[in-house]
Amino acid sequence: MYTVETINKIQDEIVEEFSQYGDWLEKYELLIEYSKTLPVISETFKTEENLVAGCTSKVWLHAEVKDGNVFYSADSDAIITKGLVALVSRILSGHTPREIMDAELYSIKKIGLSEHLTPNRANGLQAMIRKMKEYAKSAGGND
Amino acid sequence: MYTVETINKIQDEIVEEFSQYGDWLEKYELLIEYSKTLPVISETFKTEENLVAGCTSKVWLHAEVKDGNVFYSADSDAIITKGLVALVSRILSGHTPREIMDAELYSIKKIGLSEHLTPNRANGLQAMIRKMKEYAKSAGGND
Amino acid sequence: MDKTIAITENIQKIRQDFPILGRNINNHPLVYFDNAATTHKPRQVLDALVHFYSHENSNIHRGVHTLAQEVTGKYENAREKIRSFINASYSHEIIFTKGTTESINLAASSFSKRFVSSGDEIVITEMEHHSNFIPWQIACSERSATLKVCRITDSGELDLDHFRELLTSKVKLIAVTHISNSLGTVNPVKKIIEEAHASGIPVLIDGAQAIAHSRVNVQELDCDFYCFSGHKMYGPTGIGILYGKEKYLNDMPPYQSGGSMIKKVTVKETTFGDLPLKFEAGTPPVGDAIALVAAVEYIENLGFDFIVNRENELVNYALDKLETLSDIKMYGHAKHRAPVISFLIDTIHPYDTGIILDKLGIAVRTGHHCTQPVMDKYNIPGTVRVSFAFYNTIEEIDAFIIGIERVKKILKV
Amino acid sequence: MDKTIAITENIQKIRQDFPILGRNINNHPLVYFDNAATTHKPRQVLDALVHFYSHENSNIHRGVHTLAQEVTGKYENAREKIRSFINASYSHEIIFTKGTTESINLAASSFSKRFVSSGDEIVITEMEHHSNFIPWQIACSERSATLKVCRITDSGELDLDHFRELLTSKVKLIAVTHISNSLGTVNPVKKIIEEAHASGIPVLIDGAQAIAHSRVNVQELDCDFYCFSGHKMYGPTGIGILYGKEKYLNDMPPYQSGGSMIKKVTVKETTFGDLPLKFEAGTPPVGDAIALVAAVEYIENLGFDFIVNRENELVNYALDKLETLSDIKMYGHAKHRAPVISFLIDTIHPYDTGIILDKLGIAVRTGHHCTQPVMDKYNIPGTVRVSFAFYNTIEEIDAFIIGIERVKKILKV
Ligand SMILES: Cc1ncc(COP(=O)(O)O)c(C=O)c1O
Ligand SMILES: Cc1ncc(COP(=O)(O)O)c(C=O)c1O
Repeated sequence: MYTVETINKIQDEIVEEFSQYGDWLEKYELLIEYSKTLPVISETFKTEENLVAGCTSKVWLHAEVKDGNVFYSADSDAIITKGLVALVSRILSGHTPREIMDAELYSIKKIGLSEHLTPNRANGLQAMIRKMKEYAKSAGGND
Repeated sequence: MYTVETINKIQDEIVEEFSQYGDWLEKYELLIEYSKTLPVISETFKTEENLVAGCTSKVWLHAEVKDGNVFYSADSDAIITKGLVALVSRILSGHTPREIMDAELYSIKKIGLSEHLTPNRANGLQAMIRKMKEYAKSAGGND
Repeated sequence: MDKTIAITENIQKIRQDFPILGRNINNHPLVYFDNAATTHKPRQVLDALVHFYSHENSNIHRGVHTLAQEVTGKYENAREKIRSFINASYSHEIIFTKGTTESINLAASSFSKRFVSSGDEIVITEMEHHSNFIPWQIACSERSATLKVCRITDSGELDLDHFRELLTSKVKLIAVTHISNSLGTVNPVKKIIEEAHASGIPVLIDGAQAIAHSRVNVQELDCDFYCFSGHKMYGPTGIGILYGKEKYLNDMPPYQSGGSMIKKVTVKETTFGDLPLKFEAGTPPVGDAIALVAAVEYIENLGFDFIVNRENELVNYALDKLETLSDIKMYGHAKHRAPVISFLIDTIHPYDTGIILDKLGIAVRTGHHCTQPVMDKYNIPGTVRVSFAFYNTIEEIDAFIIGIERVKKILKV
Repeated sequence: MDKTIAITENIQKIRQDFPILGRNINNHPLVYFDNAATTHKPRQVLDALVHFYSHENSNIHRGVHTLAQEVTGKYENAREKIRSFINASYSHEIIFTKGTTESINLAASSFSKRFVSSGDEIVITEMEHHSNFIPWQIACSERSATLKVCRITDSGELDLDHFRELLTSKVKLIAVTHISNSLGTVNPVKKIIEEAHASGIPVLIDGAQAIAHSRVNVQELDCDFYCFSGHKMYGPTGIGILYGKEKYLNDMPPYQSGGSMIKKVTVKETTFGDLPLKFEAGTPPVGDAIALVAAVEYIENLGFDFIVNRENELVNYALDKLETLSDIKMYGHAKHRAPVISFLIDTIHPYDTGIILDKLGIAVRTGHHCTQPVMDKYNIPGTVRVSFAFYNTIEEIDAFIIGIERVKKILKV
């Protein structure tokens, strides 16, 4: 239970951070700032397999396990998409497979980016999250 | 000119005849009477070729030339359709190919059966008339 | 007595939802008994259409702007609504087509390309609508396979003994209608599917006549494909459904190709997208798909308990009344029947009957009903067919019976 | 000055016919620049739809009752209306489909079954929409024929020298778009058809983008096939047209099969009906066909003189304005162009531009526009595309230009 709280603690911090900005413009500017913090996937991992299906823009996603925790690296050719993946990666990266699989990403709605969560959204945020959880699962979340 | 008037004279008689009946019911009863006056096509002419396409009911149509005039015989498995073909046959039969080709069947509208003239009408009255005129044409209307 | 009044009032209220039912035809109030050809549309469906086009209209998929996102969502919700309506396992098993005919053509072409080869057989039945007949005839001739046709009995039911004889190891698929549109027979499709599956054969059900008249549950039936049209279930024209089990749809090649259904297109090669889009090339009938949701909701609001009861009441009343008339010959005497009655009056051609009834404002269908092999079996040119929907009334049936008497009188039987 | 005011007032009046144009998106008035994906529908079209379903609704063909007769008549009138709209010789050369994609699939499948054999070639171009690309790719692979792709120049025009090189005796058909949906190029189709015919090769024109923006005269063009969609010409979704010359349509086998398109069906053999029904199996999208008439009338009432002038004015104004901005790279510089502009801002991904513009209420299309080979040619992931209709305004373009500036600022170019 404690561990999921850690993920939630990060989420709460992010919600707090975004809450200081009123309109969409500032939120998107913050999202763009986020995009710069994304651990960038190495070129060798930019494979067809690591592409997230269902995005209008390209999103490559890679996961590595260190000391039992999953760390993500990613990239996108669209900056807003990159900001979104950076946001989710900041929330999930560094946690155990189990924690990641159990995580509920309530923060995205609270931030005011829920529009990106609809399954038909061309940025495929849902697909990204699904792929991140799949990585976690195959990294040992089946215990 | 005189000959076409003959066809039209028959038409005028028919219009006169029908005008004595007010409602559709009586008109249809008269149409059914007409069906009984149709010179019936001999069984040997009830071929695929002599079928009029575009009728829900079957209509066989045959033409013979005697002394330069065209005579029709026909049959249908539906009695109203048979009445219609009898009506048209009474108008056109016995005239020269040229007269038949030039004939304008204004009487059908005047009688109050114009609904049957729409091209989508399943009884194919238009198709019957077309076929009768085609017979006339091939019987020597090309002069 | 009170109950009858309540039902009558209820029906009057329902009829108000269908503006066309107020029309006069040839100076008589319209009696519409051609529901098996197409049903009328309630206001709710028209409202949905108008609302879509006047407030939401956009093309779907891949658009990032709000309208495109909204409409894509609504279109996918429509798919989900249909999934739940027929209880499919996944919404990607629901393919939008333009109607039953296209659904069957898609299945026949695509299934047979993948699963049917020379020497194989496909089984259909003698009572199939041309739309569930010719596509298989063509598929068989293209794949050098053989089409086998299961006979029907004199009462218009499937000859199940013959059916069982046909179930050989050569058979790759069975295509059979849920309800016969010309005889009213309700086929024992669950049993047929069970027996077919016992021989490892998948089954396609033509549900065009069934979908609006009883609850269809594709998982319970365990059918492999199920096809139906929007316009026969109180929805608009131009929309239909192919339900297919994922395992078959996944393996089948695309049918039409074009926008929206691809992964990657190069001059050398094209790779196709996943279900369901693989089978939905081009701009789909978005407006009609969305309006179909309103039709489903309308049906669900009435409920199948009501619909089935009501339509049984109508068909039984009509059968009883017709029986009191002389010179009526019925075609189709299945024990389990839908609200569809086919008959002839003595030797009167169905066309003549149809014309006279129309003069009295009564719309019936006449002809072979796109089931020529059935007419050939009975050696008749066609029948007069009346088919009911819940909005029809006992009074309309009475008017129809009087109409039949007049036909007989006019045509001197 | 007075003239400008008159035009402005006129446009304001026209806009009232399109209720959706009054919508707010993200607290901004909607600026709809995605007309190449689908156009909006005037009230007149919705009224026609509602009138049909609430007063006339019936299935068509072979029904003898009044409703069936009326609707069959209206449906055939719709065919005649389309014939006269594109000046075809006969109304039976007009086939109703569900859209351009189906029209092309029908033609590709049916034409190639009849006229294309092993070793033959079909020519398309690098700028084709996937809907005029993949069907030919598939047809060629099924017939062991070869697909040849005519190159485009850097300015996004057809490379006519290459085109001429491709015109060998092996070529059985040329399929080319009238207007490119991603580059805005208007192709010299009349010239192409002339040269193709000189070599005895028939030509199919994909008119999806052209039909609403200039008068199309198929006899003058002398094209052998012409395809378009209702939803891109102010009509409903779910309806499209395949025009084909009688001589080809007559010889081509049916595409889909089922009800309404047969002469005689027996278990042994099926014979097919005549044009146009041969190609219209099943219940067609009757309501949409009838509503399409209202769309044609709407266009005719405005007149193509007005439409062409107006849309030229809009596109020229937008091009001028975009030119004043730095960091804009245009794709497609054809001399003769449609009201479609594709561009990128510096290295900004089209998706990012689309998202920000949408926040400002501006609907543009982003991505490959179902023309991946074009994007591959320019080596870009896609473009931002704005496309105009006569109901767009100069003020909307101004708002769009301001929007572009904001995109640049937000995304720090
Ligand atoms: C049993 C059956 N199958 C198929 C069809 C074809 O449906 P549609 O014309 O909507 O494609 C019909 C409709 O007449 C039918 O009754
Ligand atoms: C040039 C072109 N061809 C074909 C199509 C396909 O049209 P539809 O999706 O209506 O079938 C389109 C529409 O995007 C187009 O722009």
